[in-house]
Amino acid sequence: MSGFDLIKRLFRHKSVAFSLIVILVVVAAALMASWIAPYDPNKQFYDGLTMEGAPLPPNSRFLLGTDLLGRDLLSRLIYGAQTSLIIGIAANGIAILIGTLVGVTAGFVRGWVGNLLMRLTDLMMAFPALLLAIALAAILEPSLWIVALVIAMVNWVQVARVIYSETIAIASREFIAVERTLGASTLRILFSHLLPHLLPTIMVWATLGISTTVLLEATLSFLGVGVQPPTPSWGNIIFESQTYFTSAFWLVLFPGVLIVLLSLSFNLVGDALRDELDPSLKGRD
Amino acid sequence: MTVPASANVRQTLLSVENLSIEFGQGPSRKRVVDDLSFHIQPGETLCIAGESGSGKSLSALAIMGLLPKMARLPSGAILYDNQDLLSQSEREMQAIRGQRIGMIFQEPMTSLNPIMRIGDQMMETLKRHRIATGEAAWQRIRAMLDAVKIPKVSERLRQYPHELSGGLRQRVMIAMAMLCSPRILIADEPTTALDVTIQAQILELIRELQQEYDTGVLMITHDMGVVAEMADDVVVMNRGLVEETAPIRTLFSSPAADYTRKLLAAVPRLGTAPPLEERPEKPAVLEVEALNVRYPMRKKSLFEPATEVHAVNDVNFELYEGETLGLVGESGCGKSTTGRALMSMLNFEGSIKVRGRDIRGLKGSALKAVRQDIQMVFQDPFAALNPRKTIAELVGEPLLIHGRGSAEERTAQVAELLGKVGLPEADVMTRYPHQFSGGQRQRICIARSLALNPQIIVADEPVSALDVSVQSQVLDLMEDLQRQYNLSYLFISHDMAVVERLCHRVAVMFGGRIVEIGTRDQVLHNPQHPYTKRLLSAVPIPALDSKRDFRSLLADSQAPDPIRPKGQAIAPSQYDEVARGHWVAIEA
Amino acid sequence: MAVYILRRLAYAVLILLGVSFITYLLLYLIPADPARQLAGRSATPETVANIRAQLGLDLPFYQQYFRYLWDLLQGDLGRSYIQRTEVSALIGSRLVASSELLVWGIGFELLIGISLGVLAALKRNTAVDRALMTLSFVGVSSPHFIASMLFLYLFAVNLDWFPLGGYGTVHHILLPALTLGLLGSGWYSRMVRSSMIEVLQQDFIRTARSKGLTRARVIFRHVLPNAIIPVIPMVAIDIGIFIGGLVVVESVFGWPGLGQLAWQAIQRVDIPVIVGVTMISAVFIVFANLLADLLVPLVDPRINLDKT
Amino acid sequence: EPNKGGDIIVTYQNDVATLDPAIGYDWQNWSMIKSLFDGLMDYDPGTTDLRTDLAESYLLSEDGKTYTFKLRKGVTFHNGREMTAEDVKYSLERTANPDTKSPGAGFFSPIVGYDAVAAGETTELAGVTVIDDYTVAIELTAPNATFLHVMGLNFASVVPKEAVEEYGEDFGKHPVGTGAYELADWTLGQKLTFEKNDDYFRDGVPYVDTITFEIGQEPLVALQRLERDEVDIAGDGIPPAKFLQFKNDPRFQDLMVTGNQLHTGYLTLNVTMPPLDDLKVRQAINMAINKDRIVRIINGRATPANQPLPPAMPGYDEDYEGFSFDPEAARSLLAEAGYPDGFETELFVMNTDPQPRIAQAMQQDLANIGITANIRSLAQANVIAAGGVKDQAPMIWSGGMAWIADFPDPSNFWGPILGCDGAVPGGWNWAWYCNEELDALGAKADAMADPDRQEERAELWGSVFTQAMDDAPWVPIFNEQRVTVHSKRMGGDDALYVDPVHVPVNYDYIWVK
Ligand SMILES: Nc1ncnc2c1ncn2[C@@H]1O[C@H](COP(=O)(O)OP(=O)(O)OP(=O)(O)O)[C@@H](O)[C@H]1O
Ligand SMILES: Nc1ncnc2c1ncn2[C@@H]1O[C@H](COP(=O)(O)OP(=O)(O)OP(=O)(O)O)[C@@H](O)[C@H]1O
Ligand SMILES: [Mg+2]
Ligand SMILES: [Mg+2]
Ligand code: NI
Repeated sequence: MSGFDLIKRLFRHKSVAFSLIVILVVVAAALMASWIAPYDPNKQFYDGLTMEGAPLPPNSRFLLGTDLLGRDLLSRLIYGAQTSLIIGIAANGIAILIGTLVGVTAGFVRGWVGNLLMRLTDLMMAFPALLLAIALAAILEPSLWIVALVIAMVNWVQVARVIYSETIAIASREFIAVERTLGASTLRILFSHLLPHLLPTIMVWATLGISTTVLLEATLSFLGVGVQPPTPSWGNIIFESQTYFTSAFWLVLFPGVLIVLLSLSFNLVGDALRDELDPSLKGRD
Repeated sequence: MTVPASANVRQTLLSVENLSIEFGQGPSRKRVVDDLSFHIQPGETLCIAGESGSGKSLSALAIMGLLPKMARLPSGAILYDNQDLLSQSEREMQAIRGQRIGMIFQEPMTSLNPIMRIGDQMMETLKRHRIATGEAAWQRIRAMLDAVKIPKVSERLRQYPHELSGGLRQRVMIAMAMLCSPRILIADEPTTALDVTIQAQILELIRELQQEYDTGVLMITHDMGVVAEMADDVVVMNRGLVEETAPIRTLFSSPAADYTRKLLAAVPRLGTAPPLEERPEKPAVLEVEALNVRYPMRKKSLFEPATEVHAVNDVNFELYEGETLGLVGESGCGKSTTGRALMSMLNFEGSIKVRGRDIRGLKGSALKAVRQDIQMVFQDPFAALNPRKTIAELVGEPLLIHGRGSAEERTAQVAELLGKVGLPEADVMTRYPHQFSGGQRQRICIARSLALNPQIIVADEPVSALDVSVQSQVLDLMEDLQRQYNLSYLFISHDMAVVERLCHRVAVMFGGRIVEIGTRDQVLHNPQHPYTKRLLSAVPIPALDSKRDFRSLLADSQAPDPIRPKGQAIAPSQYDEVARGHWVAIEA
Repeated sequence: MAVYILRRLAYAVLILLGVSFITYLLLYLIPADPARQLAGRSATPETVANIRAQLGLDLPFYQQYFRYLWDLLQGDLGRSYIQRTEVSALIGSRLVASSELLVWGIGFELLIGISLGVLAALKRNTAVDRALMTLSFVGVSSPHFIASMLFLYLFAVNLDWFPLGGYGTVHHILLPALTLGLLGSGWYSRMVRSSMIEVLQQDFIRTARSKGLTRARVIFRHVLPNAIIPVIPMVAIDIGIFIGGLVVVESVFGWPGLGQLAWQAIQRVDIPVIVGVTMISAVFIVFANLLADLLVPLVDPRINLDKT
Repeated sequence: EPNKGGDIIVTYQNDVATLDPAIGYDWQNWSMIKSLFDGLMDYDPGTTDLRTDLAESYLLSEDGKTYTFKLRKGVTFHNGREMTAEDVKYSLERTANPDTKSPGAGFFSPIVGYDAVAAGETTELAGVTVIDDYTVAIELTAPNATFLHVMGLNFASVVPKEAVEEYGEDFGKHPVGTGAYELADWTLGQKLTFEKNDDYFRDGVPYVDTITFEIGQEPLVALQRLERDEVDIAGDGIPPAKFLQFKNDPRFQDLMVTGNQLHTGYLTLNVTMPPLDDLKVRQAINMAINKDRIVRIINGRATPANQPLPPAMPGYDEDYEGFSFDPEAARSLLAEAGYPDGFETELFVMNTDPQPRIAQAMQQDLANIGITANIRSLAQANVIAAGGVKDQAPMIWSGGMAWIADFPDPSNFWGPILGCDGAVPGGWNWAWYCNEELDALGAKADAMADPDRQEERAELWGSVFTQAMDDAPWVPIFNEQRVTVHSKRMGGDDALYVDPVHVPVNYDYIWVK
């Protein structure tokens, strides 16, 4: 089926259509931030704070209110989408990629390489993830891409573990053995037969991972080893102002809703995509 | 409709009246059972026969109230003990299920909870229906397991399903269904997945239990041999419709419906195969010498010696060009392992020569080259097909792998192959495996194995899962192809009648060894080895008055324990040539 | 079995060794000088050098590490740079509290996750199902600090059902544990849901129903135990992540656990404490894995340790 | 008028590190140690006025080099033994001894013989002489006006040798002193209990029977508990998020105490790193920063500063005007210096709120005159490490690590952070500013030990700091105020709750209504 067909099919479900729109809007906002954002995200407005220094709630000038430095929250959220998408998609994506690679290699190719990889995974898994991320980020000079890399380096482990056991289960299915008797190479079996079956699992981790990576970035920022200020990200907007959740709810609420909405949307689309791409589910309940 | 004359004497236990079952709504509505009626009396057996997809299982499930949620019942009534089961609430049905009506399912391997002990699974039924508790309940369970002739009952109670063989599991299922002495036992293809000796044992058990408890049995099967063996009355179904309802005698002596006649004609009968034509000496395409396969087992403790499963022991045979060699034997005797060794799917000792080339230790492109000469059709066609690929991709894959032809050429070739196996429709190519019936899937597998024009095809029970009519289609196809391409088959099966029909020579395996090998007539019509004899006596005959006495088979014949210490050498097999080319193992 | 456990234990020790090495290396590479922190702002360079020498910070890396390892073998985790106390005493004083919260938290996580998963699977494709799955997303996507604070305000301040933080009684542990449970349960509920749906379609469920068992019994005795199996290894995977959340929740609820200790140690580059806490959590994780691997065959008799 | 008795609860978020007076150097354990231990000198409660403590009186020799302290008689340690001159000598030597790893050892360098002890050649301070059980003489290498302040530091607290030896490295967990309270219980990571010392040598104090320090309390939660009267003092003060709410709520008006502390928040400009080595650039930066707005960002909890010394410090120059906020002038200065388009540089800052926010405010001000300052927000230890390397950190915002004076004397604001001594690798002079002339002036001032010349001395010090500002190594930003909240039932002078020396609270003199 063509890509266009697929999208048309996905749009048939109302919730999926909504999710796709959310994702598109966020991506568009990130890409065109400089055109859409009402203000410079780093501009600290003199009248963006009360005389006592409190941030302003949503009003007609600052639609979503201002932050603790008197900056326009809406603009920061729009620019923050860039960071958060990079983290949520790139970092998470790399993590899934590495995890899948390692899990599949260890589970399918086995041998000493597989063994080594699995031992490494066990070792990495024994680290408390947060601690590892902090240490890594503190050693490498934090920049957006370094942070993304650090998050990927921490997050691939669980994926590898899950994919590993899944791979073993699928590799023991008969049709894989059959492929061998047909003379298929290992690579062919991997890409053409094994990976498609891993897709649902990968999808679940990828979508659930979006929000957790976005939050992990925020935690790192909070610990001073994340994306450096004043670069906004949804996570660090929340974390910067988390103690203000009673006095300035908007600083926590809006980015929070965005994170949940985005990862939920990815999840719904992921589920739908999986159903569409998995022919063995067709006509079943 | 008419009530069969023999049935009106006793009171009717269960009657199904004008039952219809539908799936789907609106235009996609599909009626899968249409106007089905029958009656069962105590102590009687009613068989529903018919091919796959004719609605047999759904009818049984309807009686149990276990139809899938999507199914609807637009008409009909099911009367048990003068109550209409269809109008009972779920709660009331729960009280009937298991206690009044017991059911045995088709799949012994998957029908028991894998993580619950056998004893507990049985106990649960007794507790639910408040039949017995405590020691009395255990007593009853043991007695029932004894009744189904399960050896070492006390041990079994503590075992889990996977620790039992398929035959034993099916016996547990029967014991469980009979535990509350139900008035009616529904057995949905209780023996389809089992080999003949075990099938015979199970059939015998059902008969004995029925006599003891005066149970009415509703038996579903597509095996006319089983029908002949068991039935008092028969309902023949086809595509949801009842073709014929008749007492067994009437059915076999004067079938009324065309369909029934066709069905009966399609059934292979042991001993009815035409004599083989003389074949000239042909060169051997496959030579197997001193084949041994061991599966390693992990050590239990540091101090115990390592063990391994001796799955195949010193097997020797040759396969000649254009010939079919049957490999028969009970489950676990090493048939599939032999086949897999031939395909280099596992490590083996000894030598396997494919057209003179020893394949042992081959790797990479050398192995890939051999693959073009030898291909395999697997036992379970569904498992062997990647569910996410279209048929075109699946059948075309060998061509793609071996780089044969351009994309268009391949498509054309796939179409041709599908035509050959009788799936000519255009839309077949774009469909997925789950959209085909079992027989069609098997044909797809055959098409795939033919793609590379191999010399040899190893066929592992290719027709066991199929209906008789489909089965004969596939067998015809195999014969055609053999003639056309001078193919050689290694045909693994447990169905003697099929083997008789197709094979030129037959090898009988037992405990990893070949115990008897010779031409078809030598082995099947003049068996010499006791095991071969036992095997043949277990085959049900689809004809009247051919009921066999399976009782002698109930005592389990014990195959030698295949688990031995690692590296233990086994004595080579000794054979006696009783006739030219007819070798029989000498038992130590 | 015994061989297997022994092998796994040896393996666990190796893993812990690896963890200690990497942690030590990472901390060695962090550009911060603990000696200067200790010495304070008025210290002369000599004082700093002196402290550095005493802590062995002037030694090459491998010597520092082997010194640490040697002490570790003797059960000595070193002394905190900041608190000047035995790390073992610091950890010991907090280990119990953390373990309690860990056990309760994971317990709630499982309880909530499994119940919601079961409910969603049974109500599959209904509004209930969708609501539950969305909820699980909200949980997984919530920052721990804010969620903890909200719960604290709602249940402790406004409703006054629980004490405002603190440690001691069951009453104290409920709210933090529930918070952790709710936040982490999303992973489990999704997993249980899909594995329930799979099990519900298995043949043996039909068998169980054909025996006349009640719906409840079918679900709780047949479906659930089978659906739970893939969740067990997940718990072990989860513990590493869970410990991250513990840090925050402990600080909000004033729970005297290792999380707080770790947090402070990280802030102040208190290397012995960081290594100590890392080692302890590694022990937790490694043993949770071991336990899971041992537990699965108990629940699932098909898996034979001697064959894996 | 103060009530006696009562038990109070104080909360803190962080663990109490150690109660060993030779080692403890946190703002949190600082006054706890002061309540457990005494030194020869102390300050009047709530003020910066020196008074004698364990010493009954002291005598300064003519040459201004030898102090002879007469000790109080009958003062006993918590273990019951009487404190004598030997203990004073032992305690000083213990702190100076490198084995003790005291961060305060350097304070005792004026004492004769310190160098030998620091070098590990001997364990005895030659300059400390026990004359009799109740008299001890301390000889300095040179007259030193700050010495009495040094004797008021925690590091000079008197400890009993036998207890130190008994507990060894764990003395900090089993403190034994002469103070108003003794440690009754310490559950690691949870709480400490101080019990009133009935044998305390000062009559009438302390008032409170027991103080329980509950550890590990999130400040927001601690405040919530305080509102419910479950807590008496929220040790971490009011977190920024709650500050306005509290300030504007009449219920808390009486409970909030605001006080000045000896604190200055400043931005260091590394004078060795181009382009900051250009005075004009540094002056431009000084003029670029809008201190009022920064104060507003922290909700007015500080006053803008124009010189290094805080207003409460002797020597503070009230007439000094410093640099005024003038971006226009700043821009032209930059242009003069050859940077009409500004330049790019880095601003280091510690990573806990509100420091990164303050840094961002400065970042915007700098951007306003064309300077691009990339923020490096790091853990405290990393910032300190960066500051100690000569050409690593062009600018550091001192917040969170900032200078709160060890003792109320201007000299304490010079040496380590602006003097040449601090401008060494690993030092705290992050501006790497070294003006030998000013150092000499400072030394001259410090030699004025004569009590009569203190006025003159303060003035001299003040001029040192204003002259330093001519070189603009810093941008003094603000002097932070301290805010403490206590429960309704707490009594005592407000100053006690923001005691400038007994940081954060003077536990000895507060009482329960
Ligand atoms: N859940 C379902 N949804 C739609 N169609 C179904 C469903 N279950 C069964 N069918 C269809 O109903 C028909 C009858 O199925 P049933 O299982 O009763 O056949 P059967 O006679 O038992 O065949 P077999 O011998 O293969 O077991 C088939 O065509 C099948 O495709
Ligand atoms: N992977 C394996 N590991 C260990 N033992 C195995 C393995 N596969 C098969 N076996 C054992 O080897 C023996 C031969 O098995 P095989 O599958 O060849 O039997 P089969 O004759 O094909 O039986 P069936 O008719 O049930 O297919 C059996 O005892 C079986 O338990
Ligand atoms: Mg069926
Ligand atoms: Mg087989
Ligand atoms: Ni009728």
